[in-house]
Amino acid sequence: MTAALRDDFIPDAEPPALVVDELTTQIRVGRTWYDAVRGISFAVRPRETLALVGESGCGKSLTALSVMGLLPAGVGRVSGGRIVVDGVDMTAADEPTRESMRGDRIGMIFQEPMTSLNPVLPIGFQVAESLIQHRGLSKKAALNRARELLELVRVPAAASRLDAYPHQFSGGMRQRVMIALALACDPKVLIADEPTTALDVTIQAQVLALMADVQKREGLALLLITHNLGVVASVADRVMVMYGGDVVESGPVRAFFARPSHPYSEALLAAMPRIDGDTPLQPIAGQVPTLTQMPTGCRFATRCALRHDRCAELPPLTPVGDDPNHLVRCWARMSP
Amino acid sequence: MTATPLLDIRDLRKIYKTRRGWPIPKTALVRALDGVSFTVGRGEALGVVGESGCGKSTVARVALRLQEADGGAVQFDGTDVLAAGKTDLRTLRRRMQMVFQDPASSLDGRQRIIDALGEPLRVHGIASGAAVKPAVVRLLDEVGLPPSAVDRYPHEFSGGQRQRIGIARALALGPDLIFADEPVSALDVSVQAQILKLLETLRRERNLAFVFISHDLGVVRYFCQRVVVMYLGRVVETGPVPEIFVDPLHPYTRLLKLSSPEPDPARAVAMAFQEGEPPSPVDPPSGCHFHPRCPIAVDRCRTEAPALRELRTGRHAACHLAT
Amino acid sequence: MSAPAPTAAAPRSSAFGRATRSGGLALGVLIVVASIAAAVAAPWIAPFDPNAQDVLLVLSPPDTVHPLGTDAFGRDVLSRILWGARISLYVGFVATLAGVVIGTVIGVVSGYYGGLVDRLVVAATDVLLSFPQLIMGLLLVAVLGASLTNLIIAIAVTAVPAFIRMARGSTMAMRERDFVDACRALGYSDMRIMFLHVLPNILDELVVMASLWLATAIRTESTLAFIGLSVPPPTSTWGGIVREGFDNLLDAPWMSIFPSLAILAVMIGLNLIGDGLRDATDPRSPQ
Amino acid sequence: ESVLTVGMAAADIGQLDPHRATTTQDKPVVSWMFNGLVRFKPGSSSLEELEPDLAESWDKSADGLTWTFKLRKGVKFHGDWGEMTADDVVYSLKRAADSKTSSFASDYAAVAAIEAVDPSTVKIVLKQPIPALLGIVANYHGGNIVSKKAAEAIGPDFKTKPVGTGPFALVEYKSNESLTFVANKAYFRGAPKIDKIVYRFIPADASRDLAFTSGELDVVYGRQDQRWVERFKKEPNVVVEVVQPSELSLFHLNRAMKPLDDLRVRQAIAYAVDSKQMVAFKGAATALPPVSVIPTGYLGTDEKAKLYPFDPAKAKALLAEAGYPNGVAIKVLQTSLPTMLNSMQILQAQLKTVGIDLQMEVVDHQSWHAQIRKDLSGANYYSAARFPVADVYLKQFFHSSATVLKPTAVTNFSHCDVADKEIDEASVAVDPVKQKELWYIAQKKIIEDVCAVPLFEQLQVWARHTNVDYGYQFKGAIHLGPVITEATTKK
Amino acid sequence: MLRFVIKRLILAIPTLWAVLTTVFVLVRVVPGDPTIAILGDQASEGARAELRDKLGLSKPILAQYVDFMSQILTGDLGRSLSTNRPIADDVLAVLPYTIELTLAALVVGTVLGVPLGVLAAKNRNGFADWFARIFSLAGVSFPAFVSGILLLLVFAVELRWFPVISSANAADPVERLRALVLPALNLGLLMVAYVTRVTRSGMLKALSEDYVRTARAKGLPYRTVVWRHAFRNVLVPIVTVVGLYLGVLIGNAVLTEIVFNRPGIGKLIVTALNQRDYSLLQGLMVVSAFAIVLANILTDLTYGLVDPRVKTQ
Ligand SMILES: Nc1ncnc2c1ncn2[C@@H]1O[C@H](COP(=O)(O)OP(=O)(O)OP(=O)(O)O)[C@@H](O)[C@H]1O
Ligand SMILES: Nc1ncnc2c1ncn2[C@@H]1O[C@H](COP(=O)(O)OP(=O)(O)OP(=O)(O)O)[C@@H](O)[C@H]1O
Ligand SMILES: [Mg+2]
Ligand SMILES: [Mg+2]
Repeated sequence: MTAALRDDFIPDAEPPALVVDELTTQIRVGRTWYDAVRGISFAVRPRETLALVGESGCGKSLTALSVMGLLPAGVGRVSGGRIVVDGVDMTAADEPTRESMRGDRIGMIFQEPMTSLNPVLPIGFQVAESLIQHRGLSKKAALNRARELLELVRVPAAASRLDAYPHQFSGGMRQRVMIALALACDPKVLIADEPTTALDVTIQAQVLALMADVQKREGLALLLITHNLGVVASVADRVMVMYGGDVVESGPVRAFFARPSHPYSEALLAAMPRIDGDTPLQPIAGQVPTLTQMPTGCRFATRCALRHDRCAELPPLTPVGDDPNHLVRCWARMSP
Repeated sequence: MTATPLLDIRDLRKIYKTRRGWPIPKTALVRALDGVSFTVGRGEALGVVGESGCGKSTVARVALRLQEADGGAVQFDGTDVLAAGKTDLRTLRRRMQMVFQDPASSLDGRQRIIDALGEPLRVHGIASGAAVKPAVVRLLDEVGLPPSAVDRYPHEFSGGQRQRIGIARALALGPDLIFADEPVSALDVSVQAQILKLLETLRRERNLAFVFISHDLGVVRYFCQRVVVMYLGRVVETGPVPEIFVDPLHPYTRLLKLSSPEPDPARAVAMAFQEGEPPSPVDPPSGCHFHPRCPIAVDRCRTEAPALRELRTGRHAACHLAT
Repeated sequence: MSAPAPTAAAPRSSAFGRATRSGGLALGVLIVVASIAAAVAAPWIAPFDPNAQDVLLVLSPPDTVHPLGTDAFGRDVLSRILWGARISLYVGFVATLAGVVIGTVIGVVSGYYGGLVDRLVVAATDVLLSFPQLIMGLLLVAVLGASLTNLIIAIAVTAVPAFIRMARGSTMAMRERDFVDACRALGYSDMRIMFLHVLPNILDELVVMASLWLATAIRTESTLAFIGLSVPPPTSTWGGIVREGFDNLLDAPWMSIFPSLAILAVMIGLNLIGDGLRDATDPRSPQ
Repeated sequence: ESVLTVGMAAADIGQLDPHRATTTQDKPVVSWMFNGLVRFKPGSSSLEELEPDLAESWDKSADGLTWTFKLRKGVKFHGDWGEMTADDVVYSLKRAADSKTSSFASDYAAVAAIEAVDPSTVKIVLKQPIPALLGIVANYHGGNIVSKKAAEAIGPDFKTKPVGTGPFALVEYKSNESLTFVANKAYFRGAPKIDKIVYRFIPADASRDLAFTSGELDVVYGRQDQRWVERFKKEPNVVVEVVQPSELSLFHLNRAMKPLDDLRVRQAIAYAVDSKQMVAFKGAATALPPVSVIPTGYLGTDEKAKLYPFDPAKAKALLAEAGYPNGVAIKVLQTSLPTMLNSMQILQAQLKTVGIDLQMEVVDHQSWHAQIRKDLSGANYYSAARFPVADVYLKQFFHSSATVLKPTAVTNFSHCDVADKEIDEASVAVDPVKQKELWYIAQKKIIEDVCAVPLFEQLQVWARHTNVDYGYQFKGAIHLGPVITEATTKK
Repeated sequence: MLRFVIKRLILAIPTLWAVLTTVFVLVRVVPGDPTIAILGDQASEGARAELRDKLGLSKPILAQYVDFMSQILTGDLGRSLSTNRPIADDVLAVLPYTIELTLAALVVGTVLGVPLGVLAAKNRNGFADWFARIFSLAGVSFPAFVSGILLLLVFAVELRWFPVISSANAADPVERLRALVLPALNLGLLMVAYVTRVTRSGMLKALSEDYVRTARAKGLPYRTVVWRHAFRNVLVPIVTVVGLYLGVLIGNAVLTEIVFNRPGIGKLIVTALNQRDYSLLQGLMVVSAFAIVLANILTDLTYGLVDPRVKTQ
């Protein structure tokens, strides 16, 4: 079949909860539509965490929003490919169907814990809302379940805090509420778009630990978007690196960190200061090209030390060495 | 550490009054700084780390007199900053500068770069008329921006470039000390590395001292020679890099280290769920502020605030139990 | 050290781009510019002398010669509306400008310094706002007498507290922004910071509000005219025409309706500009 | 219950105390509540048609100085204020003659004494004979008889709680809204057929018209305007009545101020005014050309006075002669009241054609009243009706004692003093013919000196639905509105 | 809550004092005095001077001010110069009309403006947006006296649904309500445009907020997202505008009161000004300034209801 299923590495053949196949997402600038995400494919199985990493603006959030069907109307559109969530083809579905999927079988956590909760509605109700919507629960029953969910994400004194408002919560707590909210209807797929970027490290650790815990317990397929490779190393099973709308490398976490193969992945790792280890910093020269000025071939070519003529053509994703699960998109790093 | 520090902050206190509540607002006191002391030597980069809201920015703002202190002393190269009059302050400001966290909001969006960088030169009489432009171009060059940047507006630059402009502006007056308030936390990893390298070069070439505020231990470890760890308005540990991270003395420093993920699955931090919320500065816990989250807290911690003690040479910690 | 070139600015001047794309702003500007042009050109384009009375034509309904009819003195309503635009727009612009300038200066200073100055300013605006606006205008015109200048003063005075409030609020919000602190850290004087840095940054919001106030000012003139206090006759103003029309509303409705429509057109124009500018200055607005 | 609703063009009542009531909105209602010793025949404004009211009969002594009135018996005041006696009449007339309590004190300047001979006889002694004594004891202005007991007991509140003997009594005053009157069942001419009158203040013309059209008003004060009259004449079931007396609009020229201190400039204005055109603007149905500097129909008006003809060429010539070949500007204060402002605009346009620029400073009505009395206006448009005797008009507008700024000032804005002698002599003249002659001379002098330029006269306009019958022919309204009597009916 | 109101009222005293003083000074600077209104235009200068003495208007201005202030301090608004009636009576007689009209207009303005604003925001730059904006502006462009007559012409004279004179049958509650409709509509139109604008821009902002995306991610229908999530957040600016308009409406009611012939504070103020009835004017200004102070307090209290962030610490 497609690339999506080839990078399968988990032995027990549970079918993936989320399959993205050759997804292309376009953004309108002026009157022209540009490819902001260019034919990316991946699959996430239950209990599995796939980390999507990359520099700001490389299309991570657009991928997530495409999956959710929440691209800004008139500005963004899915122009090709297929998205299958828990067996339902989201790209082919109509808006009511997608509405019924969202919050029910697929949930999402956003980056900004401070602004992603509605400031004028009580926490309890915000968590309960999707239960009322999708499960037809009464408000009372839904609130009861909301309390359980808040307990699950370890909000202290959950019962008495159902009536509290977001501003009464700290950033970390709000992010935990967001998790509870996304989990309300026991979704199969959870997308977390930079869930901890805005948080302190100690709180980040708290939230990540919680997510991992819940994920394993509920058997969720987790798509974790981040640009922090430390986080990836700590919580992900597999990693996918994006650059300029392309997947440039993907593979199991250990393999990736052991042998980062795309020049961009390498550069990323080298640019990260570490607490221990005194490796000198290696900044990546230049910038991500803007959407309107993307090179046609390899999009990293403009900043790449290994650049050569062939880079004017987009390289295919090919296995690194003999590991069929570790793929890289680079002419220079292709196995001969 | 030099014998006469460039900057000497002693027992600095700052209390914010906030009025909140409905319908009758009540005044709450936020003890943003509760007796903070540290020194910075010439050409030294001192890291200040700590949780959001612990008072890191306030230190900088008070030391620069952007806000008035409620107690304590700030000596800059022998001058009492807090007592300085208008003219003294002007001279002081030429020597102490600040780089802000958010490069977008720290630049006036309606000023071209030539004006943003030329204005301080003109105001302080460093350059005027035709001399301004070459001076600006020199500054830009120093931070690695081309001369063509002078006629652009801030929004026409990327985040990293904007931060370079912010740095250039801080450099314009030729300071001896720069407070860098989370200068890279809004930036991407790759850009962050560029800026760090730039700052590092400047520090060495100009013998600039830095108070480098951050919450990213990796960054601090890379850039700084010494570190001050703050928790809720107090200094809980100080010490030189890398010892302080290799062998943290205070439990909070330890927690910080534990929570900082390393890009290496082999040494993946145990993302164990830490109970406890960062406490509110309006109503800080009694005794050691950290005790509600401290795994080793004893009764004494709840009642008695620990003093900062020198435990090893050059290393201080405020913990009853640290040895 | 890497020296990346600045990115060739992506969609340039995006605020302008956002504003022009909706079409509203352009249309608004068109309407307002057309009104101003009509006012300026009144001496050449008005078909009749606006003050020429004709006893035979009293209150004659619209026809081909007088497309908008005539008034109780047999004067051509179209000509009077064209000439009236000069005064009405002038009054609106000048009063709004005066209100904006005074209100903004006070508001910026008050918001920037805070403290006692601020509290006094807030108290003063409270007092001004405690006067019902129309009554305030009425009293002022009664005190000062009805003339073009006094009319402008009366309208401006009602605008001042509104702009003080808004400029003060925006300034306080600006003070939270790092760039103001950056300016202070660079040792700039307060005056420089207030008027060279804070003011330009709150200007767009002020312009939006001013465009709306302008509409209100034009309408206020008509209200004051109702109470009989506008520019003395025979000078025509929109408010004055509506007012005279009101006396004959049942016999000659056109006299009130056409100038009202002129007010409506300018209001729409100004509101479109206001909305357009608002959209343009809101970076989060889609498209 | 038959309720008559009357709509008035005013925001509120002025004064209900009959000795203070002077405004258009006050006068009609005073006539419903009060009686005089004699009365104007309902529907008439002529002094020639006075008839007995509270007095049954009267005599005058041969020298014309002593008048004796025999009062009607059994006349009751409204409410519980008892029977009307000679005491009340004496009290009332004295009250009317006292400037502290009355606005018409000057009308009684010639009165030497007022006495009660017995409870039903009153004697009035004069210092000198006056032509229209009956006029000042008629049911108009100071002649209205109030209850002594009530006036003394109620004190300053009397102006909102008036007590009279008329067919209707005031029961409710809602400020800015309405007055409500109920029938005085004990009225001496018989119980009124109307049970209640609601007198509504509706200042906005259009609203008042609409309320009348929709039937919410039975009687309405009309606009003195041709189009108004025509519009309502066309409506079914509506009767429009245009009645005397007229208000004369005068343009008083300030002789004490440049450039109007120059007779030639004043004459130029007189020549420049085209009264015919003014009347045409106002409409022939309600406006008349002026006959003199006092209104037509008054006792002593020279109906054939020689006014300046409309002659713009002459006006220009005079201006040039006076040293203003390029025209001249006159600054005038002007009230913002629309009707007055409108007339002024016509005048402004007329004067403009000969090069006189009338620069108006429009102020609100009270400011205007105050400022013109401080001699601040170069010229002054004023429109008024007065007690229909030449004497009153002449004295208030053209006698030097009435000149503004003097303590005795009334409304002489022009500083006119050319006819003082004639006016004074006329007021004490015993011989009516001689008196009339003096008045004519006075008018001639005033016209010649151009103290004021008469512009036009305007009649009162009222409309009623046909189901309302006043009980008389409504031809004249000395009270500026219809007198609602015991005979008035509404079907 | 009560404490809050009391505290705010105490804080408003300086404002009221300043308003009073300003009025006191202003009306004495305005040319003219009440004597002509009281005595009529035939009164002689001497008679007027006498009356001025009697009314205390010839005293030195400072003495008048002291008299006036000491009277106000005793809580007595005094008596009208022209009618000699207690001012409190006059005010109380018209106050219900003013309150009734203002509140009804507020409701009209809100009920028309809010949905128009939401509609406009939902269909940004679409037909509905244009319609909502232009319709709402039409309400403000026609001066109140013109729109009032047009309303009367259509609804009272032609259709006969409502009476022309609003105060005609004040005793009957149904009639009273019927008489309120047109004036309230006329006055309310004044604020529709502004409410629409504020709602529209507030909604546009709210709809682009992160929490709206969160709500959509929950799979809520768009209607629910708009009204429950976005609109709720726009309530604060709407309340601000509505509160502001409480004051504006009190000041602008006068034209509507004149056209519909309703009694009210506004009309009374104009009459008092026209008659130079200083004491009545002062009394009325106290009342109307006080009403605006109350409106501000009410607005602040309402914030607590619509925005939980205000309410809790
Ligand atoms: N609403 C939008 N309008 C215009 N361009 C957009 C919009 N949203 C995204 N883009 C563009 O699409 C590209 C990818 O954006 P996306 O948000 O997916 O990046 P990201 O990888 O999530 O970045 P970050 O780490 O900053 O969140 C960027 O170039 C961005 O400028
Ligand atoms: N102007 C102010 N008024 C009231 N409280 C303030 C003010 N500025 C800061 N605070 C409070 O003082 C405390 C310290 O703030 P500060 O900004 O110094 O923290 P920080 O360590 O810089 O945090 P962050 O990492 O989030 O920037 C916080 O609790 C903050 O809420
Ligand atoms: Mg993103
Ligand atoms: Mg900070």
